[in-house]
Amino acid sequence: MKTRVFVTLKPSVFDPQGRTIVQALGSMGYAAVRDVRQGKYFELDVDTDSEEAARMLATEVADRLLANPVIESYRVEVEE
Amino acid sequence: MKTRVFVTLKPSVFDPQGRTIVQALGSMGYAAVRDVRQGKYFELDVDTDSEEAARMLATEVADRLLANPVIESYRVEVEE
Amino acid sequence: MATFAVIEFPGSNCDHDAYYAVKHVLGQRAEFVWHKDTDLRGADVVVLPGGFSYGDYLRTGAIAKFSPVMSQVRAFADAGGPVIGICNGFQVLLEAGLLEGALLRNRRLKFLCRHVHVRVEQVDTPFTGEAMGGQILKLPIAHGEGNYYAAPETVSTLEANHQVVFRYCAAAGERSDTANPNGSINAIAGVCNRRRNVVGLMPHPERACESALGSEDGRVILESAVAAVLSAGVA
Amino acid sequence: MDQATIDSHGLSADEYRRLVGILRREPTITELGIFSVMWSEHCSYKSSRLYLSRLPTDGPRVVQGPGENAGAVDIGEGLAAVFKIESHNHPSFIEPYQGAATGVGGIIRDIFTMGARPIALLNSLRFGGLDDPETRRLVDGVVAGIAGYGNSIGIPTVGGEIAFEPSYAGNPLVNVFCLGVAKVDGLAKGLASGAGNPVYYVGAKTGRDGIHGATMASAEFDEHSADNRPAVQVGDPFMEKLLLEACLEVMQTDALVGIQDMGAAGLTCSTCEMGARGDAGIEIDVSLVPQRETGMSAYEIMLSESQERMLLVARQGRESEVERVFEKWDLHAVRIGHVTEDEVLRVRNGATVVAEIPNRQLADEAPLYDRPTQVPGYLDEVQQLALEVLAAPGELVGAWRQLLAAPVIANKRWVYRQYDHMVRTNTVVGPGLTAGVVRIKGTDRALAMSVDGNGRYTYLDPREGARLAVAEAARNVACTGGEPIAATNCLNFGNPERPDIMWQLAEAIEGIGEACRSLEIPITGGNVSLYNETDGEAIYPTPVLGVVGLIEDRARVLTRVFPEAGLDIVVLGDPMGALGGSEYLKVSYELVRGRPAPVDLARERALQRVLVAMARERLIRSAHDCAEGGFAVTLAECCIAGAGVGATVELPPVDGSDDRFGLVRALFGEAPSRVVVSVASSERDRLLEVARAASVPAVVIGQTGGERVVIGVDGAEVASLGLDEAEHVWEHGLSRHFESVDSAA
Ligand SMILES: Nc1ncnc2c1ncn2[C@@H]1O[C@H](COP(=O)(O)OP(=O)(O)O)[C@@H](O)[C@H]1O
Ligand SMILES: [Mg+2]
Repeated sequence: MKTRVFVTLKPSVFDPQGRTIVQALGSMGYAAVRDVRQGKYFELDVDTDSEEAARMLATEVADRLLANPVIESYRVEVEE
Repeated sequence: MKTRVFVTLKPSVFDPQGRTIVQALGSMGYAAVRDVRQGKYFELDVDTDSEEAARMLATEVADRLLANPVIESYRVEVEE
Repeated sequence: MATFAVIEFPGSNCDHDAYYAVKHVLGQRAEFVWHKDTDLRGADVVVLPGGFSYGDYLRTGAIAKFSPVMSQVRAFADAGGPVIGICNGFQVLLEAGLLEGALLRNRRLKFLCRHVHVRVEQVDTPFTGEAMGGQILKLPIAHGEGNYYAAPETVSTLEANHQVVFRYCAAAGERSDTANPNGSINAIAGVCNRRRNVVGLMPHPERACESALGSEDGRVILESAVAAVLSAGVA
Repeated sequence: MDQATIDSHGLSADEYRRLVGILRREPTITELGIFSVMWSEHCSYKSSRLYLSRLPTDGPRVVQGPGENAGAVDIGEGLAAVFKIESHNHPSFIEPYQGAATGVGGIIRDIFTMGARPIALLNSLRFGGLDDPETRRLVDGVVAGIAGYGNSIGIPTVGGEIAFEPSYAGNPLVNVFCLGVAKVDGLAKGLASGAGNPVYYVGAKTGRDGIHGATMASAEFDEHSADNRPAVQVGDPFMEKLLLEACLEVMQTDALVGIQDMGAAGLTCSTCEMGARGDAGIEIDVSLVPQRETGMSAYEIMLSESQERMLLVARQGRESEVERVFEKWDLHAVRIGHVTEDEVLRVRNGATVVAEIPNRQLADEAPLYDRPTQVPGYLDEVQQLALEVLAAPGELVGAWRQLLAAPVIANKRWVYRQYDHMVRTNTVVGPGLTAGVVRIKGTDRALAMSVDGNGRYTYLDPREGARLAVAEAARNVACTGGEPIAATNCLNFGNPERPDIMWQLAEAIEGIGEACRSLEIPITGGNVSLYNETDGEAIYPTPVLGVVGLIEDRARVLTRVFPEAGLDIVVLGDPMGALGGSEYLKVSYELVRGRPAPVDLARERALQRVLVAMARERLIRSAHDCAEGGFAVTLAECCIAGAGVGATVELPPVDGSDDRFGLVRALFGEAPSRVVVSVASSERDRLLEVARAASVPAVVIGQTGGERVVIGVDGAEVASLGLDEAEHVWEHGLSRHFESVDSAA
């Protein structure tokens, strides 16, 4: 089952990559982009047919490995 | 308006990070995770009220800056 | 003589440098410990060296923290043994929760290799005991993710408890934005735990142990550990 | 086999006939693919072999000349330096980060395949003008890619060069050099022998990436290449680090017969070359090859250029030893075949034989072309330099400043601070100070290394430009006190099927040969990159020379920096420069014209020997070669690169003082065989004596000290720059084009 995990920096944490992108966009003429935050995105292929099981496993994996709780938060989605 | 851009390596492109994560998960006992692909995730705050305009802008920005078309593809979502 | 265990993770690449500095420059005993080992070989001091453990894939230090040897390192630290994490080793200690905080991408997003100056802020750790308070050290850095971050409350606590051990500074010791190479909060280059026996820092003392390489200022960090071990042995 | 299929494999009618002659039948599609990559320009050197065979490759120190994965020379104490240079030009244009990264990965594999521990990297880069944002994007990506791979694997980048000329805009050059150290009697070989011995595959899985990469590197770009983007190979430095450590560990056992990396032409090249070198055959079953994608055909598996893969032949009965080492590093060595007696490369896919090729013919009987040559039409015109038609030269100080700020001369810190240049704790002289120097732990020795090549000179005079490149690389090494002992080269040229390009190539190789013979520096390997053109416009012909020098006592290493005030400054060699092809003409008049000042190889040799001798005897305190920008730039560089010690010098009277360009020539003219050294006053007379004995001209021109760089000619001050100002313009000339890497100075 395909599962997706989004990892983003917590709002309080400064995101140097996002800032650099906003600056670059500004100089390219995209001033309408007020803010950018960069995160990570994972597609997991989980060996199960149960949506519930896939979600639980992905959540555990995100919690233990994919995200660092000091700076990041995460969200899990299971593909229907 | 909040817009999200997902950038992933094209399926044919090798993802060493994903491979290393799968191996690490395997040795942590998560053998049920058969495959992982790592991508990038961007949250854009676009100065417009029109969903259509936000999508167009984000798509342009993804195309020109956020994704490397040689090896990556992208997808845009606008938050309802 | 003190015995240093140098932990080798897959992708460590300063393991031999640490080993060489300990054994051939300081004349102490050095032992490599493979990350799958569960025995620290009688170590008095544990070194987590620099490099790119697991390629630094996912996040620096994120995968290495699950290595079997880390439970030994944790037990060693819990028993009060001196542990130092250098660069990637610092990142591993943070990921493993042995130290507080995290390391973000450098402010300018680029890898940066150069000499910097740091001020020794605390001399009551096993790695700074032989230094003078406020001493300025010229040490190399070589990292892409050395931008130290912790939540504001954590930073306040670290400062209040005198857990900031090294801070980036200009050659004469003053703090300034331009002397902070990577954007670290409060110009923090290295911290210790509450108990003060676990120290992590981004600069590479093992690369600064011989004048032929441009600086000998890193020796005091390793020599402090030797002195700490010897005096503990005598006590 | 239908014509369209044959054409799509880039084989000419003659080549196809030759192939059928070897097989004595029509090829299978897999065989056609195998021949096409093995006979591509990249793998077979079919256009250049004839000329390359004339290069000097012998010398008392040569342990391994061209032919193996890298050359090797004896550096004493039972050790050998193993080194080579490689290009990754086309892939870096398509995807700068990954192209450059995988270039680094490839050359590192060539070195550890030889059983050597890689200890240093250099790179030589060429791009279009920095005003173009596209160029900046390429530079940014290439530098980050080199850094990303080299830093991760933990091999320091200790030097290199970078230059910008419009001719490289659509075809940048990325040449990477790697050097390793091995025991002379522990060198590994890329051969298969002993029928029945198992053949192992280890490393990354095989994907469809890079299929036809080898043929891509041999076909010029056109406007369509941007669209039909070939698959890009992604580098995995972590995998390579594991392979490096595991392979070096396996080589400690004697369970290994031979080993070779899978570079260009992947499994095809490694199986056939190992068999051919060992007078044996190899039989493999592609269905056993670890695959990253499903449904791969034998053709795809044989031609894939997936990175970070090695092929090994082990001794029968010792399999478990080999397998155990790889397991330790979380790698799985997979047995995919065995060595045979019959000198045939036999490829099976399960039970079906899909290719059966006599491997000696495949490897050694590749086509060889003596392509027609013709003097290029442009040459006569550009070699003319009529100074009298130029506007009068501007103020000297202004030109001096401009030159210090020219990207090719300016501080390269923006580049090299992105490279870990200190890891392994051997770097005695890092980037920024002419040649890089690394010590050899466990000995007093050190190795100096430099890569050099001036495309402008070679464009204006291919043979002379190549001679100058050899001389400069060797001189840079000699300036550290290193005795030049061997060289490698990377030949970056356009389409050899064009007679004018072929002439450039032939001339350049002759020039390299002349210089190496005369300087007694053998060539132990190299790489040829042809078809460097965009829309029919070729790059400047660009031979890049990598020279390695031996320093017996590393405590005697020199840099270019004036270490203190009160030293005498001496010019060794011929004091006058020339303006042909100079940076001055480019910067002040936007002209690329004239002929570069030729090198007198006998004088050059004497100069280099005397430098090495003076360093050994601790006669001199610093040494710096006069390169781009001439004497004035060199002098300023000696002052500003270090702690900041000024200098006041006075040059002898200029010939033809009525000539409007006389002073310009004295200050900014370029010429080989010229080195600025500093010496303690107490040693000055001895230095002059040593120089005289060696018949090397030596002129005392002034003293170090003060806060300015002051140049006088014949009793009158002609130009003077404050150290701060000189440093400032030099500092920002390159970095101002980029986001700063670093806030601190
Ligand atoms: N691409 C590069 N990578 C690493 N170091 C570089 C690079 N380009 C230039 N450098 C370093 O900058 C210094 C100056 O280069 P250059 O001006 O070409 O010197 P020189 O004229 O002495 O050959 C050298 O020490 C060189 O090693
Ligand atoms: Mg140069």
